[in-house]
Amino acid sequence: SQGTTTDPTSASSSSADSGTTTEVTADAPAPFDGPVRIAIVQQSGQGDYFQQYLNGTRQQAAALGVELDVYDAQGDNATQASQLDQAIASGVDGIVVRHGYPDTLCPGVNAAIEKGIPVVIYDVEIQTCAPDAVQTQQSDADMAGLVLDQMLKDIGTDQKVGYVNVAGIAPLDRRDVVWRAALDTNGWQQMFYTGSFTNSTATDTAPMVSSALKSNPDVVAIYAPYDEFTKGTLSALEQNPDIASGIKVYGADISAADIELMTAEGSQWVATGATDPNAIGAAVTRTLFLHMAGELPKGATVDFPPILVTQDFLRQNNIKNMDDLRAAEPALNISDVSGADWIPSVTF
Amino acid sequence: MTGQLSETTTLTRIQDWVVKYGFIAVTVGLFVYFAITEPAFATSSSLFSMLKFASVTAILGLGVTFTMVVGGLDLSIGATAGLAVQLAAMTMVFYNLTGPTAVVAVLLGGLVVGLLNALLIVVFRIPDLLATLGMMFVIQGAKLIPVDGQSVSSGMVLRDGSVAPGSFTPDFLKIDRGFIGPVPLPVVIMLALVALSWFVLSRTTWGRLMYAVGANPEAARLAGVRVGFYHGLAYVISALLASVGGLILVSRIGQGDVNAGSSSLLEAVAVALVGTSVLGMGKPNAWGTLLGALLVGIVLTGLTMKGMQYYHQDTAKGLVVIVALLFSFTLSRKKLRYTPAT
Amino acid sequence: MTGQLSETTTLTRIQDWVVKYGFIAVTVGLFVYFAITEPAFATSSSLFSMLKFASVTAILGLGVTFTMVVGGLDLSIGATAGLAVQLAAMTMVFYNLTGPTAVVAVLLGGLVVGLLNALLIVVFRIPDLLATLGMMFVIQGAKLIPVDGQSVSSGMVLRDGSVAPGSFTPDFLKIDRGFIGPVPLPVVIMLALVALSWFVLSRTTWGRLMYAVGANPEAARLAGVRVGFYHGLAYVISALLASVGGLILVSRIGQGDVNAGSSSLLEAVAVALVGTSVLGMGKPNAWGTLLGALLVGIVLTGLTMKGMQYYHQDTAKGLVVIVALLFSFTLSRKKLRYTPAT
Amino acid sequence: MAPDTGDQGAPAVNLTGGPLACELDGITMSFGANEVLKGVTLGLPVGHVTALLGANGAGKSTLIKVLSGVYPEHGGEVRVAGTPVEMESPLAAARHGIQTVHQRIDENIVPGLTVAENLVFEEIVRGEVPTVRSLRKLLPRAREIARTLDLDWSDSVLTRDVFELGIADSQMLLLARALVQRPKVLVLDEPTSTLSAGEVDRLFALIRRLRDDGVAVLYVTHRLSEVAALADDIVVLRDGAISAAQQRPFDMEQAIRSMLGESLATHHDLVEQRGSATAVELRGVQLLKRSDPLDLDLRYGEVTGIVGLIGSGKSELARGVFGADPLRAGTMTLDGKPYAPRHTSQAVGAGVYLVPEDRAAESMLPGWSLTWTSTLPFLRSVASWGLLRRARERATGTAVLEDFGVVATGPGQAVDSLSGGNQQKVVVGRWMHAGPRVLLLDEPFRGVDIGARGDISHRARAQASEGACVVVFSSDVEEIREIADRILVLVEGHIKLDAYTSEVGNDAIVTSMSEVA
Ligand SMILES: Nc1ncnc2c1ncn2[C@@H]1O[C@H](COP(=O)(O)OP(=O)(O)OP(=O)(O)O)[C@@H](O)[C@H]1O
Ligand SMILES: Nc1ncnc2c1ncn2[C@@H]1O[C@H](COP(=O)(O)OP(=O)(O)OP(=O)(O)O)[C@@H](O)[C@H]1O
Ligand SMILES: [Mg+2]
Ligand SMILES: [Mg+2]
Repeated sequence: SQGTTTDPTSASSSSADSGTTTEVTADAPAPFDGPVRIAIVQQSGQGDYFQQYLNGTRQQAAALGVELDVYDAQGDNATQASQLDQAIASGVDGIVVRHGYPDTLCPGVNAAIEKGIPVVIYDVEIQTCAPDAVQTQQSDADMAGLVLDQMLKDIGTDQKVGYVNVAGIAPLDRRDVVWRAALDTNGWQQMFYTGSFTNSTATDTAPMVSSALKSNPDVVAIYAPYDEFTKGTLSALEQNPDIASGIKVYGADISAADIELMTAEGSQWVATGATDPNAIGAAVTRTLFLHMAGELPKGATVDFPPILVTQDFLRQNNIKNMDDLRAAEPALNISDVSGADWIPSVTF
Repeated sequence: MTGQLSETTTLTRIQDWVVKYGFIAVTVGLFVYFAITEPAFATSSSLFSMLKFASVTAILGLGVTFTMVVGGLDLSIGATAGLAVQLAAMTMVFYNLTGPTAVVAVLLGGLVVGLLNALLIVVFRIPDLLATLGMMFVIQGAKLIPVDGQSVSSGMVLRDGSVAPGSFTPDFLKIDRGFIGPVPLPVVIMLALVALSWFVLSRTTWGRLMYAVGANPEAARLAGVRVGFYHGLAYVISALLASVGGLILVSRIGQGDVNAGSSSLLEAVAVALVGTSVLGMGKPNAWGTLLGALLVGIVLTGLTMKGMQYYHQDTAKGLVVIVALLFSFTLSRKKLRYTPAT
Repeated sequence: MTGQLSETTTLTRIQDWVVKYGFIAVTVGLFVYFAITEPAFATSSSLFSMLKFASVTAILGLGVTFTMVVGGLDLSIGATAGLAVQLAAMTMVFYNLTGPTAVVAVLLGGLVVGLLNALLIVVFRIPDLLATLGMMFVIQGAKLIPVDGQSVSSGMVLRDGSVAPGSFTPDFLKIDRGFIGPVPLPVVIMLALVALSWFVLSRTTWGRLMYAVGANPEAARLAGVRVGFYHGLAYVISALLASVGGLILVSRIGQGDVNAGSSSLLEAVAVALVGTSVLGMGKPNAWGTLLGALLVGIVLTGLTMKGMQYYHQDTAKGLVVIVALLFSFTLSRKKLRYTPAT
Repeated sequence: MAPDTGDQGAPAVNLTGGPLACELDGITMSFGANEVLKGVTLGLPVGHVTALLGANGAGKSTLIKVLSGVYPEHGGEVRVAGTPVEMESPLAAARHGIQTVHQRIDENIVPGLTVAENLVFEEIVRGEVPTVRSLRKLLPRAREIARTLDLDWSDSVLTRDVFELGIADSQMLLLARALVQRPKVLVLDEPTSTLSAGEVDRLFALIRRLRDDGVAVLYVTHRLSEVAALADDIVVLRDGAISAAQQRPFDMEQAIRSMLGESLATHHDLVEQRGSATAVELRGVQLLKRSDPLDLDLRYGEVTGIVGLIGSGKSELARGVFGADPLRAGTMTLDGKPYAPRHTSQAVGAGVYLVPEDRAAESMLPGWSLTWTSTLPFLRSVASWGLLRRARERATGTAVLEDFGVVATGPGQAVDSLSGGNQQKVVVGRWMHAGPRVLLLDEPFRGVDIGARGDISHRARAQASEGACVVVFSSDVEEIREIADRILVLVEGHIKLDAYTSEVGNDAIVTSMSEVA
């Protein structure tokens, strides 16, 4: 009896953004005719992006009346491997694996598939070693590409630029590839490369960017392809108003907090590449449902396209939060991705 | 009169000098080196931003210092600072209250944490390290419950579907972004707190009694000292200082941040421990803690300006700590006695 | 001259029982509760995966235990485990060497860290906490230098533009993924190391002398114990254990990971500290550390199965630690004496 | 201070002319600028007990630590059986057959290990015990060692944490451990200061037996009666140099003069004072777990001495009145008003002060100066509005230092670097300086030289005559007689005898002390 109206209280006890569900027009196939339990095994749940992602997952699971176990490794890859084992051992009917290292997760994913548990992967490059898992991802290359194209449009070629990133984190590494290519083709000169990925990334990144700025006050733009880095960078700019006033910042990701920062008076964050983590969380869950019901073959691939969000766009449409943004940019919702007539799709 | 008089030869005099001033000399030396090689380093804006950067570490380090004085060690300060971040953001964003109200809420939160620590340690007799370690985990998790693990920011959608009514007030944001004259407010706060801590610790009966409790609690008790009170007091002070650190952090970030604070713990401990060795004191003290924070700030700022990779930060931090300690402990001819107990 | 026997009233007998077995009772009670309410909990595969999960914490906790026995505390274990992860990955991926070579490289790396810690503490007389804290920062940074801060994975592009020639060998991956009969290899390793540590600590003269060095270094010295040797030995053992933990970690991750290990520090310390209170021992011991790790494992697994939010993990962990400590310290009638020094 | 030129002249290296087990030649030692030993030359003859006397801080313990390899960085030479040896470590000393029982018990006991392990500790250290050995297998050896001093400790005591032993039992343990090694040279640094008569007798019997077997014994004590009973020779150390040496028959007067200098304050004969007003009244107080209730009045204007064997409950009584530990049962009044201190601060506030028995653990704050130690209980009086006044503090420190003639470089010296007797003077002095109503002194003469002992007892009596209620707790009848106006004998938490000193003889006291309750 999945309803059709907004029902924030029953959807989840812990939602920030509550969704609307579409109407179902068919009865659910097996195994959804009985009680179903699925698990999400995520590398990290900390931070807004992941919380919203999980929120989407929860609401989509609840919309179909499916029980959801959440395994969160708090950023520890070894723990994630253990938790994947635990999820398999706990006898769930389907598993979403979100982020992590392919080599870490591969054995567990294959073990699950061998035991007959369907697995959907999000953002782990695991095709070669676990070909039977369903692959989903947001396109980091597209995300970086969209923003860097905008940056090129804004500042032109042959400029001095700064870069805030760290190596060793898969999606950031993928964005890094695009950045390096852009440096070459656009003739940009990277004046500094700094960043700190810790438990409080934004706070710890700020002083480093601040110092880097002092020795390189002549950069015209900074690319910080992760919103915690972007926040840290903004905070560093704020501390150096004398040298930093003209610098444009290009970031990644979007959240209510990010919108606030981008639209703030005098904000230097001019563009970001965005997906709606809520929508992606829900879409990945729908993908799992389809796969479990046999409507999506093993080894299938599903991509979630990002959009470009600029400061001008936000200001022109007077966008204050994610709801406003979704209203102005329905493409964020991707509610048609992995939809079916028996799945009440959650849109936000 | 043959014997080996400890002749105060030139050598031992140099040694004593190094123990006493070596640490300061290294700090000054590094400062001068960076100032000469990186012209941007010694500009006043660069210096103030470095001081601003060091302020949170220094303030949390002061909290650690107080608990080290009573022979303990507060491992919950990082989490307490994080709690402060959360509380401030919630007060202003969720409940749309004023900046001063947020400050009061944060300090009350700190007080509660401090009292809980004191309860566990003094009344329930759980050793300091263990009690505060447990509290650290509890706070880290508990602070996320009311916000469902999300960072609080204005305009966010609440559980009941409504949009959060408030936002960070300009006066609150002044805590980090304000100035007194040319000096950033957090730097003023840091210096004031260091001076106050120094004053309390070395010029008042409270401070003396706290040192007594740390030096030998049984002897202090038999001298009529209310050991439990002073022991607990140190944890309350520590939690309050951590809350002040958290206030600066949250005003710097300008929104809630679920992760703020936690990375400060080990750094604050390092700074306070390094501080024990400044001026050959051999006991935890406020100025030493400040100097430790400054040294770390100088090294990180300087090396970042010199374009080092981000992962050299940790190496540099560690080496600085170790070199500072070599001066104080290895060269020292008197036995330094500070031992933080359980 | 036998001193007076304490009266054993029913109440004090219950109290003593609680102090001695309360911790174990809580562990067993929680286990039974989860087994009944969550049918999937008590399946053998679920239990083995829980044990596997606890193994790294337990092994690092053993390292902490050794250093606590000599009156110190090794804060560098997390970083050392991370170094092991890096070394193993580099040996196999960069240099295309065999799994056994990687194991040797990792253990050598651990040995070097242990000896450096021992050098700083014993020869340079830097207090344990400070020396290992400094080392922690140094290792954390230094291990990233040869890999430019990147996580090592097969097929990655090296500095000179070539592709890394090697990959993790199947025999190496067996460290975490292998079995002996139905029992996962890391669980076997954990149990073996716990048993060995227990044996060394409480059945050999080495262990006894380490306890002596921790309890009263001056007395040990006056009795002719080579205090420095045993003090240093504990740090070498600790670093080696951390390396073994790192081996399991890296074989579990299946590639290099720049962040591996660092989050284990506080957990390992918590587990070892909690272990001191098991069976009313009042001193660091190997079985207690194992039990501590198991309790944390049970709580986290059980609560996850019950569908709690991730941030409740920390709260649960903290509460478990505190409750365990309440049993041991608050109720205990004998004064527990363990105080890890600087 | 004028250098002592006692009529013995340059100290003899060898008093007996017999073979020497061990010789110290021109030993020097200093701590920082403090030159503690200034060329000590001394021989220990085989089969002799040499008593080493000296005031607090004379350097006795330091000399012993040189001999036992604790301070390898000394000057001068140590010879064993005529051959020069390097005493580079305690282990080296043990290898040369030198066994030492050091003065500070807490520096020699290893808490966390069992009683048995502590007994066998030296053998564990030397690797004489197989590496792998369970506690059970150590027990027979531990029992054997305990039997050297007739300690019939049951297995349950032997497997207990040594921390649970009292201070006296710990001392016996250390003695047994050293004696069982059959050393060639046995060095004992104030071994009896925590023991009572029975144990001392047993120890002495054993020392005599060892001496007759040819062991050279160096014995440090402040109790002259022990010297008379045990020693063959006396050597006096003064300001880091040997100032006198004697053979039997001893001239004790002379020895004391060489210890303390000619300017020895003449011994005051005790003028008995009798108090009248009751200060503290105890009713139905139960001291030990199974003792009967006790009623007791402690009066102003007199010194009450409470004497009893180890474990008779003296410390329990003192700590109970001070509020350091709660009383098991019973009530107290102070000046007729109900008095139930739940915390020591209430006692201090009421003018009830305690000098606890275990100086190192209960009075010393590591690294604290004489001034800070003196003012700790009375910080409010040297502060205004919580602000410490340094001048006032220093004045208090200096007053304590001068009143008692503490040997120190100044009020800024760390108390724990003073010798034991001077530490005790500081601790007693800080309370007396504040003018106590009730002053409880638990074993105040432990490790204190005769000069200081005279000072402390003189000052305590002066306090009483000014109207204070002074109570001294000791297990030594001689000591108590020297200081107390009124003597109480405590046996198993019960008062067996209560009389004025002049009315009761030594024998009566000793008899009642050993009575069974
Ligand atoms: N570790 C040390 N550091 C500095 N000074 C010391 C140390 N040990 C002893 N001293 C000083 O050396 C002198 C001699 O001390 P020692 O303990 O040898 O005296 P003692 O003759 O044994 O006295 P007592 O009868 O009180 O035991 C004292 O002045 C003391 O302050
Ligand atoms: N640390 C301890 N643990 C267990 N029992 C103790 C301890 N200290 C003292 N006792 C016991 O308490 C009782 C009273 O001891 P108390 O110290 O009051 O005796 P005392 O007459 O002062 O003897 P002492 O000369 O040893 O100080 C004795 O039976 C003693 O064995
Ligand atoms: Mg002495
Ligand atoms: Mg006593």
